[in-house]
Amino acid sequence: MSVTFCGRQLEHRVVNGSGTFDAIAAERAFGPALRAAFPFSAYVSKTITLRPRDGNAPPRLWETPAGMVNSIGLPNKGVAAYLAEDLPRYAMLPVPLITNVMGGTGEELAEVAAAVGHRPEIFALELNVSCPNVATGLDIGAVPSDLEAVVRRVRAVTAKPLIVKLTPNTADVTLCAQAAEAAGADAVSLINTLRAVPLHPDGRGGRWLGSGQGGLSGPAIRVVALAQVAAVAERVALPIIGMGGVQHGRHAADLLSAGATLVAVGTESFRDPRAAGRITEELKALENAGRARTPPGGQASVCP
Amino acid sequence: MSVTFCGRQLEHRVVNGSGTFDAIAAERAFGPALRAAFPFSAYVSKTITLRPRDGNAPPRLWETPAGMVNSIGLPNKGVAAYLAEDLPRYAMLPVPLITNVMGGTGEELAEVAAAVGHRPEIFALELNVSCPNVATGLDIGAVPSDLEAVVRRVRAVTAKPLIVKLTPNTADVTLCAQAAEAAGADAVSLINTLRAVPLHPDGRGGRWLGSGQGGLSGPAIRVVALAQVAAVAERVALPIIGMGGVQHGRHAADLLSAGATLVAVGTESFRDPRAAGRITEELKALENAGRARTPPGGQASVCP
Amino acid sequence: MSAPEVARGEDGRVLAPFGRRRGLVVSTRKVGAYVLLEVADRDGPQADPGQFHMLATVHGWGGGEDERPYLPRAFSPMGSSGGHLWFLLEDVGPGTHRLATLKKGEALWVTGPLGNGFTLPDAPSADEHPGGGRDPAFGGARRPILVAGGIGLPPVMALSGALAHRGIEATMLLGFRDAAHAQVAASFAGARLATDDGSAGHHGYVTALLRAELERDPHALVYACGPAAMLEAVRGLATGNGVPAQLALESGMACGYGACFGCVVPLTAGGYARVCVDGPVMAAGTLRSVPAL
Amino acid sequence: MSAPEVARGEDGRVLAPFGRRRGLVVSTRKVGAYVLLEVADRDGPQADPGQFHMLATVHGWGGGEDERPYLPRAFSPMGSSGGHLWFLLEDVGPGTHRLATLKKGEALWVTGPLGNGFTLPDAPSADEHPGGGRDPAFGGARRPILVAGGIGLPPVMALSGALAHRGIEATMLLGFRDAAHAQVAASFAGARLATDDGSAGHHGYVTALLRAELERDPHALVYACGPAAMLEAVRGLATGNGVPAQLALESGMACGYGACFGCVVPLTAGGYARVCVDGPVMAAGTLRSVPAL
Ligand SMILES: Cc1cc2nc3c(=O)[nH]c(=O)nc-3n(C[C@H](O)[C@H](O)[C@H](O)COP(=O)(O)OP(=O)(O)OC[C@H]3O[C@@H](n4cnc5c(N)ncnc54)[C@H](O)[C@@H]3O)c2cc1C
Ligand SMILES: Cc1cc2nc3c(=O)[nH]c(=O)nc-3n(C[C@H](O)[C@H](O)[C@H](O)COP(=O)(O)OP(=O)(O)OC[C@H]3O[C@@H](n4cnc5c(N)ncnc54)[C@H](O)[C@@H]3O)c2cc1C
Ligand SMILES: Cc1cc2nc3c(=O)[nH]c(=O)nc-3n(C[C@H](O)[C@H](O)[C@H](O)COP(=O)(O)O)c2cc1C
Ligand SMILES: Cc1cc2nc3c(=O)[nH]c(=O)nc-3n(C[C@H](O)[C@H](O)[C@H](O)COP(=O)(O)O)c2cc1C
Ligand code: FES
Ligand code: FES
Repeated sequence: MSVTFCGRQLEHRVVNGSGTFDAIAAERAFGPALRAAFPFSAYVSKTITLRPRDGNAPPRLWETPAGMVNSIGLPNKGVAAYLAEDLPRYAMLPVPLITNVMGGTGEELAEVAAAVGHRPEIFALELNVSCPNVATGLDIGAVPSDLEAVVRRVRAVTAKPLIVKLTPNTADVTLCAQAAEAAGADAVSLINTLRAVPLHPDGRGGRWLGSGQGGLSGPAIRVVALAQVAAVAERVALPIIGMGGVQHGRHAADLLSAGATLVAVGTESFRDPRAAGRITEELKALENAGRARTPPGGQASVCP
Repeated sequence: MSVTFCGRQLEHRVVNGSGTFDAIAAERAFGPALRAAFPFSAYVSKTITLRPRDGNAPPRLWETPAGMVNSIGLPNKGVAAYLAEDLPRYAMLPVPLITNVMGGTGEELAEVAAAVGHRPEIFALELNVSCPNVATGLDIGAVPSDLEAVVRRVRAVTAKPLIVKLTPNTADVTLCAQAAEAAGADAVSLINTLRAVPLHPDGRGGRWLGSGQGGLSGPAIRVVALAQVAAVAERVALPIIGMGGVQHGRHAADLLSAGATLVAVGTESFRDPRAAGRITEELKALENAGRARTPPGGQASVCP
Repeated sequence: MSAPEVARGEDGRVLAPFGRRRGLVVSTRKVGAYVLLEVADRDGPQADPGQFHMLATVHGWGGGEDERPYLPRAFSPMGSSGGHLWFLLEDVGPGTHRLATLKKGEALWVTGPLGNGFTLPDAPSADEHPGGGRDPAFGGARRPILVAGGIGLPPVMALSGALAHRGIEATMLLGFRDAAHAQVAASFAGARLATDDGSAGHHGYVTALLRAELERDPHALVYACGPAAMLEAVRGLATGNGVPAQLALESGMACGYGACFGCVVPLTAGGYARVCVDGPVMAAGTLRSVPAL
Repeated sequence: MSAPEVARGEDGRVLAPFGRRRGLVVSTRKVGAYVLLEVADRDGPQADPGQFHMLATVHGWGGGEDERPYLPRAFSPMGSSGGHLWFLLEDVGPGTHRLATLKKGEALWVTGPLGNGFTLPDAPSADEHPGGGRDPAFGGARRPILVAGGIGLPPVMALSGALAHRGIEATMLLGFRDAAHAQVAASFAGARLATDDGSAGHHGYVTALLRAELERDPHALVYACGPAAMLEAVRGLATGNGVPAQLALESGMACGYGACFGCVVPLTAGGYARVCVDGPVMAAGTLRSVPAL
């Protein structure tokens, strides 16, 4: 059941969505059991930026029918502290590390990418150009030409596999995927959260989230994820990390059928920290029973 | 609780979403009780086109967590039969009629609009430029300049209030709303369904819907609707018909707080044909209890 | 059979109250492979055989690991009297499962009766019904053959009661997967049985019984409900033999009253009809085919 | 008080098994305005006082008219022994309502124990805990004052048990809305009671009792759990009097184990801490304020 992704052999097809699993915090809660049963075949760390960020004012969470809205706002310690403090710990995880980075400008992004881009502990970079919580992240990713320019800048500073995490909040995601491909990306990942605004339950019309707006994730967006993954798979040859509302092996199998090479589990991990482990087992059972059409591993990979 | 919308006094703020309530069929099922307790303050008829359409091949429905995906494909008898057969019946409804029209090209759309645009039985036109089931509908609505051109053409052929139903499948819905405003629209309505692709439950990777893809509606998209309605309300002065996942008076009140003048009920009517009546009662109760911040009726109206 | 005070629409169908209403579970019982659900529905009118109701539980509809069901589900009562409805359920997915595990006293949402039912052979208004699917051939002295396959039984059961009530003799042909599913047919003394596995009655499909019947009596008329493949075979037999047939169709539905245009079947004349308002009972001749669900 | 074989992390907290596990409802009982839920959790380690579990029912979590709850909910056990956990619940929304109406034998998902609990006054490792919120001042011979407001009682109850077990005398101050809510405090013989409406004990807030206690004995230390406004008052009193205080916070949570960054509170030092991993017990001094939920 192993798979080749961007030149690297991974044990199975299930990774985590960036920002939905903090392996360091999880180790504080679960101890060595976490590493012993690490549920992801590669670990994607939470988005880091050039300078530290506190993140958004609370409340940051809203529960919605079959999903949730978050407005976390990319809190992180900045790239320097990431390299000094977190990287050594992530390097001890039993799986390859994918570092997710973002910047308010192409320049900033290239700077972050350059700083992490030569570290041997890191397998690949994922560019977050689609976070709906930060105005800059949103805008870059939604306009194909802007996206292409940004990806070119990052491509120039690192030889590592480059995954572009596309924004779902766009008219035609395939144009963005093509822009990423044209600029030299090695893979794309999607979908990020859908722009969403919950109001305060007190009925006075105010917004619930501290930052005003957030992003919708979870089962509610599963069919939207399938639509976008399928559309991108039809238009670009790059391998795809598909995500959005995956709760069961069946959902992972569907994303793979739609053209993904890997699947990421996000929100479901909040309901069960070991969810991705269960999903991987369910997916293997479906594959063994011939009830999953998984694409041949790595075939679509055009990585270095 | 009455409200002025585009110059017309409506009894309350709740209408139906186009294509989610067939008043003629409902009368076959429920008889005179339907008109006696007609739950909408204006009736929006299903999208009609110049020529008759059969609609998409079945299956046309998919149930998803807290929502549904439809791929109906705008079946309709064409504008001529609409005028001859349906209009007389709609004219007997106890509320004003809004006729929803669409066309594959601006020319076609203008032709349909011209054909219905002088009929006294019709209060207003709604332009569907956002239906994800028909390639043409999608494309026009997602590109502000295309949208503006189309709205201008329709504006030229009718003096009736013109409501533009925006597509949610776009990077920045406010640009589309502004385009509609610039072209002379009198109101906008949103959101239409989100592009979605369910796969067949047999696990062989095929698509479930006859047409391959459809649109997601229901509670799952409620916070997305709120985000888009709030964003549009901040940028354009036009009155807004807000919709997406409304199930309770509280949800209607939220859309009104976010800036809508009217609220439309769609999918919830499938679960209960009289849902909109209940929602209207709940909304009134909230207003009476001071637990709903409804905008002053018609204030934002710039209609003829 | 219908109480006289039932309101009917222009096309003759029993009208539904506008809006869903609360029903209460009076009893549930396993009958072989099926579940028999009795619902108190005081305010509902009595349905014609072949009409259906949209059902959903008030609590626990949706949710859990998969968040389905969300939409109501269609069911044809197999009988009704004195404000009670009897449904026969086959547990095939989340909606039927939830309904099949209801407990006495639990509440459910009921909308209906909906759709047009079977046109009875002697119904004086048979020729007048414009409600798609009615067949003017249904007025003569033809002998009705009732064919049910599996969970297609309920409307056929309701029809057989209505025919008996009018003193019309009919032939009943019932097909099931196996004896466990056939158990529900025990109450039909005169019915002829077929099972796919031969564990009860004729070994084979019920359509084999129908073929033999039609050979014996080409001047029959057919009423049928069952899986799509069975109905398609019935349609073929009826069309081939020039015998009128009324088929009670199934279809995935969202609304049940013509609002969503989701439940369509292709017509011989081209285009589609909505199973919920133009059916679920449709004349075999109007259908291009009975599509698999 | 914790069984010796419990695994602890580097920062001293009791570790949770990785992944949610199934618990079974052993009993439920109304206690005044609250519900007492007993859960068999055979595989779970015993929690430290102040730690919490994420709970969700296996069936019927989500769904119905509003499709919530979807995420699990946080609860601090008020006691645990022999593989059983006792939770005290206040029905304030869809999640607590579902849990409060569980029946004996129903299954629920349990993840935990999570977070860091209270640092006991004599805990030898008190100074070593790097897990945010621990306060080195908690090592001396200060007299513990335990303050609970309403549903803040469970962790305080667990703490009082642990203190008694170690022979440490403590003052208990309990505040409730009214007598119906205070009923649960009947088992605390030595506790002093306040109710907002004066229907039992002191008429007023429990923080008035605390103010008086701190005036009598400035060399105390405070443990508190309760509504945000109460904790904010406790924080003010403790900071003002130079008395160390450990506050068990509430926060809206999605995951409970540091994954989502959703449960944050603002820190005096700037930035935010996650209540679920850096709390829920935090030193009053580290908090800029206790934010209303
Ligand atoms: C007029 C009429 C009368 C009926 N009378 C009866 C009756 O008396 N007794 C009875 O037991 N049944 C009856 N049925 C059938 C009954 O309505 C269905 O069995 C029921 O709707 C199934 O729902 P479910 O949730 O249990 O299963 P579902 O999971 O909804 O499965 C039903 C079928 O839907 C498809 N499906 C699977 N997943 C999805 C999805 N996410 N979205 C959409 N489709 C999906 C699959 O093909 C599956 O086989 C009747 C149907 C009609 C139309
Ligand atoms: C560490 C810890 C320990 C706890 N221990 C206990 C305990 O022992 N006993 C106990 O009874 N409780 C305890 N709680 C509180 C308990 O977790 C909450 O009462 C529970 O989560 C409420 O869930 P609900 O679904 O019942 O209510 P909700 O509806 O979730 O209401 C809770 C609050 O959330 C907000 N809210 C409303 N709608 C939404 C929405 N859609 N999305 C997000 N927020 C919304 C509102 O402000 C509301 O007041 C504890 C909490 C924590 C953090
Ligand atoms: C609480 C939360 C935080 C997230 N943080 C990030 C992030 O830091 N960077 C990023 O690229 N995506 C982030 N995401 C998006 C997820 O990685 C994922 O794309 C999305 O949640 C859809 O998957 P899901 O439905 O399985 O959660 C976050 C999502 C959630 C719910
Ligand atoms: C079955 C179905 C058919 C629809 N048909 C149309 C249509 O013909 N024209 C149109 O403008 N919108 C159509 N819509 C979109 C709805 O009017 C509405 O914008 C959308 O469903 C969101 O609202 P809801 O979540 O309350 O359903 C349709 C939606 C559904 C579910
Ligand atoms: S089920 Fe909605 S139109 Fe038939
Ligand atoms: S609840 Fe998720 S980080 Fe605390």
